[in-house]
Amino acid sequence: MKNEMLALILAGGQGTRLGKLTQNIAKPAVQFGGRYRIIDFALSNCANSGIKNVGVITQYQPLILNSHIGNGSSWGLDGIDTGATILQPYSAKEGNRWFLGTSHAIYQNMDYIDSINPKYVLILSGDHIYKMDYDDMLRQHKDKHASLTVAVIDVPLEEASRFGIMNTDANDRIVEFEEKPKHPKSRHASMGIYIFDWQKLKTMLVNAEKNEVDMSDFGKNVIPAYLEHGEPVYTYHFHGYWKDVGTIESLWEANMEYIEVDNALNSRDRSWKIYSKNVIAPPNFISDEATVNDSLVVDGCFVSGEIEHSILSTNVKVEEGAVIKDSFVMSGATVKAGAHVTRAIVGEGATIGENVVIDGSEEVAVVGYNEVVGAPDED
Amino acid sequence: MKNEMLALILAGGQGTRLGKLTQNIAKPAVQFGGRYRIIDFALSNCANSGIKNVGVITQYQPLILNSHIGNGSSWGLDGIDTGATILQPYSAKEGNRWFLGTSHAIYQNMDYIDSINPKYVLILSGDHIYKMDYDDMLRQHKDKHASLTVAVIDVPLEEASRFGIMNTDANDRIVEFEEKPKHPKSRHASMGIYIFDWQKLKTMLVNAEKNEVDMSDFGKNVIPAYLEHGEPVYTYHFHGYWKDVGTIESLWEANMEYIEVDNALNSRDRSWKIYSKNVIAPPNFISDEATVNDSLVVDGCFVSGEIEHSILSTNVKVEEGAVIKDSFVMSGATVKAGAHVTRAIVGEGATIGENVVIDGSEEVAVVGYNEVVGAPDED
Amino acid sequence: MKIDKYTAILGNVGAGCLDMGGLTKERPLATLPFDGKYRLIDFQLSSIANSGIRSVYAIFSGKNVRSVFDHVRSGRVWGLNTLLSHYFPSFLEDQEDCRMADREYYSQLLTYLKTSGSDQTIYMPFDILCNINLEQVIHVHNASGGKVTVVYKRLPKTQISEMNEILQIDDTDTVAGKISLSDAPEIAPMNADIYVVDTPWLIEKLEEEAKKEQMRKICFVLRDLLAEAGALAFEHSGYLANINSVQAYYQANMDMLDPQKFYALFYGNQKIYTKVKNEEATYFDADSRIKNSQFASGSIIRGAVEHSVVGRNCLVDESASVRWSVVSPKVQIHKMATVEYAIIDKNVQIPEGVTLRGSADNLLVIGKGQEITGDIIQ
Amino acid sequence: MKIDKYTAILGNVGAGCLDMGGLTKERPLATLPFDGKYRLIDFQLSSIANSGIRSVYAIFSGKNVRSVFDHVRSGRVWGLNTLLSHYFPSFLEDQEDCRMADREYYSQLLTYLKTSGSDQTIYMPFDILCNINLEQVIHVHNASGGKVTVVYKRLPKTQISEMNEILQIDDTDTVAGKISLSDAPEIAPMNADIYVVDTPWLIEKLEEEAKKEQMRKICFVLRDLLAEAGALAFEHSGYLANINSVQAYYQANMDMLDPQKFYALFYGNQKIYTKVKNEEATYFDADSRIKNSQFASGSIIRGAVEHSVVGRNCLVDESASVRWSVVSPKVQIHKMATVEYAIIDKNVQIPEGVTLRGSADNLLVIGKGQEITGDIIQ
Repeated sequence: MKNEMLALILAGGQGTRLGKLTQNIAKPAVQFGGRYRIIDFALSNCANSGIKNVGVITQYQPLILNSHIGNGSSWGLDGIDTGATILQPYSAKEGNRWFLGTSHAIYQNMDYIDSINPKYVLILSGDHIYKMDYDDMLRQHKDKHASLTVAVIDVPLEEASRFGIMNTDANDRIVEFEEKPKHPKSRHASMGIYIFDWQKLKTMLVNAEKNEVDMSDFGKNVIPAYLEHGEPVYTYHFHGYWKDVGTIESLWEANMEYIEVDNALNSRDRSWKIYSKNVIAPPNFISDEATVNDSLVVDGCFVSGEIEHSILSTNVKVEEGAVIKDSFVMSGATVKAGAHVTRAIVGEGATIGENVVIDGSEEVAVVGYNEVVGAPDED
Repeated sequence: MKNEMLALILAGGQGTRLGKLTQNIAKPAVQFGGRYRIIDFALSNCANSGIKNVGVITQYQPLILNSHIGNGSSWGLDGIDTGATILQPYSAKEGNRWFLGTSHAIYQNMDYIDSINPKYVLILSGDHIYKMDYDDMLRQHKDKHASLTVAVIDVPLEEASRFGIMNTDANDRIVEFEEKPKHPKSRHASMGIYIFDWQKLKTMLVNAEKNEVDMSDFGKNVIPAYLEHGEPVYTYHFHGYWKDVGTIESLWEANMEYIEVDNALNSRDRSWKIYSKNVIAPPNFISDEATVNDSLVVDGCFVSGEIEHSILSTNVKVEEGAVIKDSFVMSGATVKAGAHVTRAIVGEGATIGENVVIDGSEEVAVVGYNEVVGAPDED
Repeated sequence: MKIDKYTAILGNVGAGCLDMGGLTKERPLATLPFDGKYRLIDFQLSSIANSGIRSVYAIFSGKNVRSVFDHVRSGRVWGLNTLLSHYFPSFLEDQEDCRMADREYYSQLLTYLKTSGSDQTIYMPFDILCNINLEQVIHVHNASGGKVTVVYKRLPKTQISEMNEILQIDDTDTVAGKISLSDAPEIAPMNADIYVVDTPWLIEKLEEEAKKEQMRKICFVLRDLLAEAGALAFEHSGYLANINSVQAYYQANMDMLDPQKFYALFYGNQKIYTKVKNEEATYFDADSRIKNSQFASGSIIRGAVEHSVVGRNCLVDESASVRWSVVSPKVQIHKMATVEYAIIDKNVQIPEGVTLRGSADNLLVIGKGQEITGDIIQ
Repeated sequence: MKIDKYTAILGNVGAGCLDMGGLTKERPLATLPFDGKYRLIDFQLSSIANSGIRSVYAIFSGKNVRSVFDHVRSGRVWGLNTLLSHYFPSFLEDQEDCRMADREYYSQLLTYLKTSGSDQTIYMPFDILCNINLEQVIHVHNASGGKVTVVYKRLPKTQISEMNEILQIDDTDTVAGKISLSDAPEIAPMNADIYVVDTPWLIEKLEEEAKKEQMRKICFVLRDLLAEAGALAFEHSGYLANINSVQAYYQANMDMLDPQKFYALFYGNQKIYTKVKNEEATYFDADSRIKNSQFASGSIIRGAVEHSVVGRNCLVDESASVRWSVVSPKVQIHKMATVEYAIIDKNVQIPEGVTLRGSADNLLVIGKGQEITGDIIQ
């Protein structure tokens, strides 16, 4: 049972709905909560669930993601028979292996998966904020003798038509899957988290390729095919905080929800820590002139302004008289004297010039990475 | 001077001239000398030269290469501000970034290089067997105020027309470059090892891209352009063992030359060790029936046959009555009772059946990876 | 397997009480070289690593910091230095009586156990050489529902010393009591001093021991509890050697020249990890003559080697001969020298033409770095 | 920089001789917490790592194995556990006279230096807190052609103790001799006991010392050689604190609340590395009132904090107040408690409503894990 279950994180998405924030970096590498990048949640869940091998499948602007993940040591994934592996496109004898869909990405990386030789594969997406015990999901998968288990969370019925909805029998067996149904029959929304028996999935993908059947997407092709074949497919019910941060609005909202010590995610629970690549910085420095209230401040910050209900990530500088409210400021950003930032996401390394006003009252304002807003430094 | 010089190893080649040996793995990942893969020589030279960052550029079947290199810890490249990074194709906002030539591969990875921010880049190919101090080459590069230094080795004049030949003035400045000249004017053959000032190279590549000038290959485009522009381009003379192992014949030859304790490469010199990813195996076991002469045997081997002037890599099994002569046997191969192997390269995990004869007297014989030759096991 | 469920404790049973002929003068038994490239502790740490246990507390004598640190360092080789693992070496003063412990011993041990938050504790001694699948023992232990499970091995009485104990095991694989060595059958079920214990119960028992005037080391406490607790007895069917004398140490090395025993120890489905060394392949010269021997990397063999284990980076020069011997790493045996029935510890230079000879019953032991100036025949 | 050219040695100068008010009771000076998330040794190890030195020999007292191992482990954080680096902690018996060494001290030290094969040796003491660019010192040393270079710092005499020495430096930046503390000017060039020495010469001098009946520790040997060897004196222009008393330790922490000194220590072009911890951001409650203070990660601040340094994972609960104090990691200050002019060591619980108060001249020191049951006003 060396590597009973291999986790595969689909981190390939360009995430166009995050606009400027994913122009040069992959969506799972976008910062969150002051100390994290979004993918840290999936990676930490894996580590805490006792998963020993994680493949991160990516093809869009992987530089930051690669240097963030490294060999996985930040998540304790550098032990023996253990590892985090970045899987990117490559060329093979029969041609180039680009990834054309979620399950196609798995197909293209079959050699890697077989080299780990797992009994089960856990499919995750790298862009959700949640804490989940995948080992518990595996236990249920085994108990039910399922060949596929789909994690679901109950959503309000009025929102259900935005999700893939799983209709189940009394025994949690999925009898029907409807993608974004107009008239949803249940509230069980797919979280895009799957446990497959690897040999069965592999056979299906290989046969589909051979017979030129489109099997490139889990939701569109693979799950319907499993149901059609009468495979034992079950839901696994997740109860807890879960947030898709695929839009500017939802990313901002999730950050704001994160500030409170007793947030719904239970972020300070030390028995299920979220790990990240350590950034070296001295303690944060709150100067004589500052006021900081209802806010999170990370190491390396130097704060002389007024901070209210905001997150300052590593190495943020806020000068005297600057006011930051209801905002998420990413690492290395500088907010100059007298600037006012409200309801905004400020990208890594951005500079908000003196007395500049960023007002996101209507719609969350976004300042891009390394963007300089307002008059250049007059020093 | 944290990262004065970044090394970039071009490990992308499919190496078609190695036939079966590169069918599923990249050429730099082919085994050598019992304990190594070819790329270990370039990586170890980097480590011994005090280079702290190495980018390995690859796009062909990278699975084994990736798991071999990992985070570079096998070469001590896992310290602070230090690292080995695998660079593979990816997609960006403006399209997919495939590598179309040696210098084009550098151009496509400009973001990575800039993130290290080196003053110099050292370009290496991953398929040569040699020991070289790149720090000494850098010292000369600086002393001569060169913008490009090309390492050369003197070859016999009659062989010079197989190489890129550098014609120099008395001061080692290159005045002319001829690719495979019919009538070579000098014996200075390029080893495909370059030191560039990064900013100058970057500017040239960016401008060429902008002006749609073909600048995709170092030998064909970049060096001629440097000479044309009157840039200070110098040779650096290397004296020592250097072998391109791009063909079956040369790979076999280099292995045979490696056996002797006092070989030309000076492989047992402890002040310039060649490092590799450690494979765990107990000591080799030479049984009562075996004779082993003039041969290298690596950990994990179990030998009951007759071995003469050969290399047995990790975990090779040779049964009673088998005879191996003038051959290079890669790791995990099994040679069954009574088999005769002469002048051959036996691929990883291959099985030579009982009493099978592999005779490479005419032309070096090759057994592919995991290939089973002869009757299947009768146990 | 989930994190933090298991903690392992490593320590000595016999070491310190036993005569190891100077082999443990400058190192603990734990770092004694074995089979040319290993140390004894590699086997315990590998068994632990292979079973996924990531919390290890190892007890050493206070004077052995250097040797232990050199070899184990942070435990990286065994995956013990990751963010989610804990490896803690405890260096404690030796007591006059090797079975006894002091207050500090219990204070540190109990602190570690309590903060580990583990459900089960695995104890392994350095004296016992084996490659055991601990997951299997833990599985059986959990199925039994008992407080403690002990591993035993049926061994010939000649391989058992007074420091060991023989178990009396009933039909239900339960420990019923002990038998004295003299009363034991020729092949006796020896307690291997490998235990799986429920941690809360263990803490309770250790706290009781810690209150006593005379405190014993943990393994002696566990031995006493076996019958009382109705411990489950688990038979180890694989290779196992009891390193309780120079002769036993030699024999264990010689055992490795028997392919069956060699494969049993090294080629279970569990790997044995050791400190990484980058050595060239062993070179066998055109004139070398080898019979039934083992060689670790880096060595150059020009002479004759028979029925011997030769460590990393050794030289056996032209016309030299090595027979029935255990040669540790970095030993140089120069031309025409002869070594027979000997254990040569690390870094020994054997000059040209010199003869070192023991006998099967009276092995010659040459200490680490010992200077050899002429023949030694004993 | 090529491999193996440099070796670093770390050790104490004053520690063991100085009164640190119980702060060094259970740990060496090297692992004393600083500025909320560091230990003193982080600064020496980081300076070494940043200059590319990959061979470190660190000398600790034999009773401090645990504290050192816990923090430094294999030196991974400082890049000292790679294949090409060497980190070796030496744990030695304390001598009665803290300046003296024993035979073991010299035997281990000389063995390390000789096998290092280094050209130059850098010595750094744990007592001196600074972030120094050693590459620059080495560069100047090499240019001078001398045998030894010493780093000094001009400090007010009040910050210099009897354990330190004042250098007499001539116009050519050469050490001409020493001045007694009483004769020294108000701002005196204090020997920082940071040395760059040619290794072969150092080995020679240490071998001479090792032959003496009464052997001194390496830094005292070096001090004596400075004038004789015509040592080059290198002035450190950055921040430097001399940790020779409780007051000095407190002051160094308070210095960090002066942005200029803070930036000088932490934001040179050299990073300070410390053991990795995964802590959440500091949370400042809606009612928190902060003035000129620093906070490490993981803390929750609901009360008032002024002119203080607060370590990792602390709690300052509602209506509690902390002023002019140094609070080490894992301290919990409960509701309405007051802390003033105090150094609170790790893991202290301060109950609701309790007042702990020292004064600027008479700081209150609460030891690691000390139980607080009521007000302490001194």
